[in-house]
Amino acid sequence: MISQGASTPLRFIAPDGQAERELPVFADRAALISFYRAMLLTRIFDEKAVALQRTGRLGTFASSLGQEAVSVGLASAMRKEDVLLPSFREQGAMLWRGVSPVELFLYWGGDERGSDFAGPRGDFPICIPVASHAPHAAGVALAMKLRGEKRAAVAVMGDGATSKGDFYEAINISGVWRLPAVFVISNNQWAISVPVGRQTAAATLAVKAMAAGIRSARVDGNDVIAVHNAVGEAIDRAISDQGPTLVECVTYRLGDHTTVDDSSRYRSDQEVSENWPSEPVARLRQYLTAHEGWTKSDEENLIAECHNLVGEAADRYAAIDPLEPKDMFEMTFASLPRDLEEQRNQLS
Amino acid sequence: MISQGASTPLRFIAPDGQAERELPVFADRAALISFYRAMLLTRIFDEKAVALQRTGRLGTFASSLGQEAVSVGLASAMRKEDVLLPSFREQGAMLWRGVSPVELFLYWGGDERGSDFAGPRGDFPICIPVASHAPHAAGVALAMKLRGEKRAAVAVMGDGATSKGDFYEAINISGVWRLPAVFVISNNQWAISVPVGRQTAAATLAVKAMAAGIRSARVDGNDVIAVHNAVGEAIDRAISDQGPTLVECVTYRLGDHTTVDDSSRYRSDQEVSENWPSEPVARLRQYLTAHEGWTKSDEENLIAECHNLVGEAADRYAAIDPLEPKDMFEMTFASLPRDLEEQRNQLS
Amino acid sequence: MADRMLVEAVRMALARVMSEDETVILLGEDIGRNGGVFRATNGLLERFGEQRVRDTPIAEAAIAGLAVGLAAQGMRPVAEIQFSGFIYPCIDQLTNHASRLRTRTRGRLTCPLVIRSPSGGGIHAPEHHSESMEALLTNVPGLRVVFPSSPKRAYGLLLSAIRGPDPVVFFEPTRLYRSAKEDVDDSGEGLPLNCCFTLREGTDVTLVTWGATVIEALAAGDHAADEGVSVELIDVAILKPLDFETIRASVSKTGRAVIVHEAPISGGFGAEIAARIADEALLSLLAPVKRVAGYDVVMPLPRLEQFYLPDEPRIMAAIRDVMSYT
Amino acid sequence: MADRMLVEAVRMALARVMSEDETVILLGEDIGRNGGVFRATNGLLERFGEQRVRDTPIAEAAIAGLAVGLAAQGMRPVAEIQFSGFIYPCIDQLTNHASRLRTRTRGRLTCPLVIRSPSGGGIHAPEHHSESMEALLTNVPGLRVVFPSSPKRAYGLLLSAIRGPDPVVFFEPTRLYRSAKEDVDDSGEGLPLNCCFTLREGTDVTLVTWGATVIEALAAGDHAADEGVSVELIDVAILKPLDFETIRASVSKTGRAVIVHEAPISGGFGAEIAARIADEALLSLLAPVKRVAGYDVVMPLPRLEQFYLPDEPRIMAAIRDVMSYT
Ligand SMILES: Cc1ncc(C[n+]2csc(CCOP(=O)(O)OP(=O)(O)O)c2C)c(N)n1
Ligand SMILES: Cc1ncc(C[n+]2csc(CCOP(=O)(O)OP(=O)(O)O)c2C)c(N)n1
Ligand SMILES: [Mg+2]
Ligand SMILES: [Mg+2]
Repeated sequence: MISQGASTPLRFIAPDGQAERELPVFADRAALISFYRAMLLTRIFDEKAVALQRTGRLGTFASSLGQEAVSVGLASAMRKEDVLLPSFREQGAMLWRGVSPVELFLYWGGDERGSDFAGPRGDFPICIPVASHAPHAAGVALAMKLRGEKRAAVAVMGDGATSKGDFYEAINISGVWRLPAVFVISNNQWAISVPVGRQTAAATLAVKAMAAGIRSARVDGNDVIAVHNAVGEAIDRAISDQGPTLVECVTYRLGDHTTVDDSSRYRSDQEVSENWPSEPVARLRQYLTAHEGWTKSDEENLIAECHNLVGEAADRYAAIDPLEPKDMFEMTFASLPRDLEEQRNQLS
Repeated sequence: MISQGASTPLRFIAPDGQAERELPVFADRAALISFYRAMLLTRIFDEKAVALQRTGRLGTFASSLGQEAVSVGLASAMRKEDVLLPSFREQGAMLWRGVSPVELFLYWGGDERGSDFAGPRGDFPICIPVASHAPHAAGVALAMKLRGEKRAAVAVMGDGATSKGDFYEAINISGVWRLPAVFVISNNQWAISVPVGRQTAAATLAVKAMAAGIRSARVDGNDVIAVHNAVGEAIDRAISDQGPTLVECVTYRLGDHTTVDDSSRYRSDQEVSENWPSEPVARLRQYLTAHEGWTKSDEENLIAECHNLVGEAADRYAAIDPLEPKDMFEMTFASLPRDLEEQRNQLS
Repeated sequence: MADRMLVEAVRMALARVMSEDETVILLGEDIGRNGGVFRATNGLLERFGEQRVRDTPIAEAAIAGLAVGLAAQGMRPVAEIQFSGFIYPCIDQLTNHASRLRTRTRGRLTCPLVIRSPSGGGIHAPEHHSESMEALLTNVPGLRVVFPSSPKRAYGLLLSAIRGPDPVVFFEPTRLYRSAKEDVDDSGEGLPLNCCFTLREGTDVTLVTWGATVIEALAAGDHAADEGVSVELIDVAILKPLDFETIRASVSKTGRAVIVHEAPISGGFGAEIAARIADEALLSLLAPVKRVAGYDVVMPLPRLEQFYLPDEPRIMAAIRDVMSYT
Repeated sequence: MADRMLVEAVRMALARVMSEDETVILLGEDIGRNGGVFRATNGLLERFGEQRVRDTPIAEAAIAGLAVGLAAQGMRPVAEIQFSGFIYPCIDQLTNHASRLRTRTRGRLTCPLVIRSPSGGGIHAPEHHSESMEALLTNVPGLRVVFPSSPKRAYGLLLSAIRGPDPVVFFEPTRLYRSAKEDVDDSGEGLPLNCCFTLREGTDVTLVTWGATVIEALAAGDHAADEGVSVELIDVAILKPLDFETIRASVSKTGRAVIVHEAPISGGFGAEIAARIADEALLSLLAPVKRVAGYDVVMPLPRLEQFYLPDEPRIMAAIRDVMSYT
């Protein structure tokens, strides 16, 4: 199923919800519903986060509207023991992995405890400096390989990240050392105001794998099944010592870059409207309705459940007091050097 | 003649000096003899520099033994108005461009005036930090393009340099901006002690161009005609707004990495011996002898001429006094800030 | 003339040099149609075209390297790094190339480039967007480091930085972009890159600072006056090369110095100023030299950043402290 | 026990921790078969295998980033950067990640990595191979910066750096690699990372330095003794976090301080020490605090480097200068 940098992204379900080819075996009713639930939860979480930001209760936030299938597809293909290295738009993947919405709110609300999630303790925190986590993934994968573990590191980043030296150094090293790493590109067509066609002249982002001599796949990133499938195969290869894979997921950022961005400055409403019909949540809903007996009341129940879950999390988040100012000193080193102790005492 | 990342390097003259295909039109007798002279001069310069280092009259030096065809091939394909951005092993190219052997000795002898060459005033000085000049080439090329000039920037670097983010960022930007830049890789198979197969899993270095969506060529770097031809075509494309090219020249470093290196620590004598028969100088001599009436006395005269030239340069170099210590202050800024003036006065 | 925000003053200066000198080229992420994430380049694409206002791919090392190549070719590149937390990949190019191209070639090639970057906290930005890292550049010979704190100074210093012959790192205090306002006359006059600015004359304490903390220092100056303490306030503005003369003269007069900056205290640039005082003005000192700065901790996320940032009360405490020596 | 060169002491420490802790992994360019360009890792590939002694591609940013990933996974990576002039691409990873992984995750993930790099001039090396740039890292919270000056201290401090829980940048004075020799007992005992070393006790002047200039400072100490001046010599060795206590105590006793380092003076780490003295030991000072350091110029190529490097006569001049105050 992995096509070496092919230019037509592979997909199973078309934008209208019709299956275009036989679904992989993992895609049974339960799995698809769990994907659907996770995508919907992500969307509702994003809406809530944007609303909280608008009313001054959260900091700058990067919604993943339209990209939920990438996040959920890749996370659902991972095993517990794998390690996720997310960018700043992967709440869908983090929620799937067990990070709680409260923790995500804390992070975006400006509290370090948001990255001390109770969930996947070995996962990396959100990476803000673009592509700088790509070499971490190689390092994590190297640790796994050295210990002879059957685990993989999965890093996710945007199309813009593929212009950065870090991305390239990381895939190149991963290739030559055959590391169990998977590099997922969530190609949402834009890096803030710069369209992917102005990031690179490369035919696709998947072909960049050739520079590192590694395998690649290119999939429709709005088809959660295609994403899950490609990342799952990449992980299988990784853990059987067949080396790293670059997975390009072609999707579209339907919202602004973040809550401080105004995308109408640089792209037309028309372009955005044209991309709505391909969005991943409705696509899977249509499929479920047509083939898995998903009903209106199933839908309503799920929406209500997600709203409740997110709403409760927002309430719990609102009730959490900030850390004590003094806490900013505690974690600088494993133990507090004398100088810092003095500085901490000044703070009081 | 440019093959997109083909894996058999293109060549015109085989190691035994026989033409394998019709030579390009530029390869007339005069041109071939000028290439030959330049390669021989480079070799004799390198020998002298190593000898001076061994006797404490020069600092660490990087010989280009075996790689002369890359340097001479690329430089001879450039026009005066183009800009060369050399790595630390391109004395052959620099000499061709008009840098004097005295200036090269000064540089490697530890004197900044060696980079203030009278010759190609717009060329860059030698770049030591691997691949860090690749983005400079993009910048130079951008300046040319913005001014509407028909000029190209030609950067040369080693196989090891292709692992570095700078290399990749530079080719990617050059690609998307269609800059008149040529990136020449002198793939001498080794980066100090690391063979190219441990730098990357890429099939060739030329295929790395695909990551940037740019053209590439792969040539036998021990065939000066093939190098000249590929770089010449790349420059033609560059100046006719057809964008950048990556030219991989497959060669072999016959000597140590530098005068402080001992390559017997990491590679076998046998490997080196096996590569001697492909070396570029004898190859062209054999061709000239067989097809252009190159005689023993032509050869002897040329050797003597080169020895004289290099010997005289070494003498002139030896007679040059170091800069005054105070001169270290002069060029820090365009004019000396007060603080630095005070520091300069302390030095006396 | 209308009051201008600091970010507008930056834009005015950019527009000014671009219209007088065609070799000025802007590079950066989202500086084109988007006008920069802080709108410092707003409208410049429309005015000067996409050849001269260039959105780059996300590649900070290459942005700095492109600027070196352009500058060596006689252009005057002005690159924006979106936030100073992303400037680190430029350091290799700045130290190994930009700062020394002139020295290396004995003046054959020069490197008149400017890297602009917003710097500092206080705007509740996400992680990695609030750091102050000027001290990572002030030990690099051959670089100029400028850090204005008002619209007028930003305008005049940026003009000189771009027109000048040397590489300059130009930090802009993020939290003053919109809050600092001043009448700025678009006169095209640059301010010299070798003089500190004395914002307030006084006789008891010399208060030395730069960037956004100038605002807190001004407030402390007023507050101190209410307490009968006369503060002389110096906005260093040009950290490198440093005009220590102005500081020395002031400390010789006041006998007391308090240095304020937002970056972590240890190894911050305040140390350089204190060290110069301890050498060259020691004999006039009446009190220990105090630094009020960020703590030696990672810049906290927004919920705690206010406790990290040096504020007026901390500055006042230092002023009172040095005043307790007579 | 035989006399060991500093570079051998480094190797002994590496071999020691590698044999006691399998999670220790070496990364770097040419550290395998070639044993490192200075032979610091000579024989370690043969002894510990190529899984644990890994030649990397030429990619310094990724080397640092790999180390972060390894460390977060509980490994103990020790990376060699071939010369400190090539460490700049690591700064992004060091500042944005290594130094703050613990803070960012409130201790969930930690980053026990060591970046080793030879530093400084005096070996007539090519361009970009002789710089001293410790000050580019000493303002970064959460990093430890270590810079030993003798085989024993290199051995003991490197053991502690690798065994410790925090990220450490470990500079090795290039020109002492082979010239500094000492009996080093391979005892496996680390030296604490929170104490300066007092190499010579004295009463008149406190001489503070680190790295290769310790040698010149020792000579100056002897020379001064001949002139009847009693020097207390402190090898800082651990720049960050700084053990200022030892320096303060000494200056309180002597009343005079001379700080020596090889990096350019402005914004160098010597400024931090002078600043601390000017704050916390001012009242005991009898003389201005002097710094003897590199000039604020690009490190010259070998023909002039000797004139750049702080030498014993320059240190003596500063000692005589501070002794002229009584
Ligand atoms: C190194 C670096 N440079 C700049 C930024 C500012 N910035 C944040 S997101 C972004 C665009 C990223 O685009 P892409 O990689 O496509 O991810 P997307 O935002 O589309 O998910 C930029 C430039 C950053 N975070 N890191
Ligand atoms: C950024 C950087 N890292 C390390 C070095 C040290 N170094 C000098 S040459 C070299 C190997 C370069 O290999 P390659 O690019 O193949 O060029 P070659 O020496 O074979 O011509 C290394 C690692 C350097 N100069 N720059
Ligand atoms: Mg994107
Ligand atoms: Mg090579």
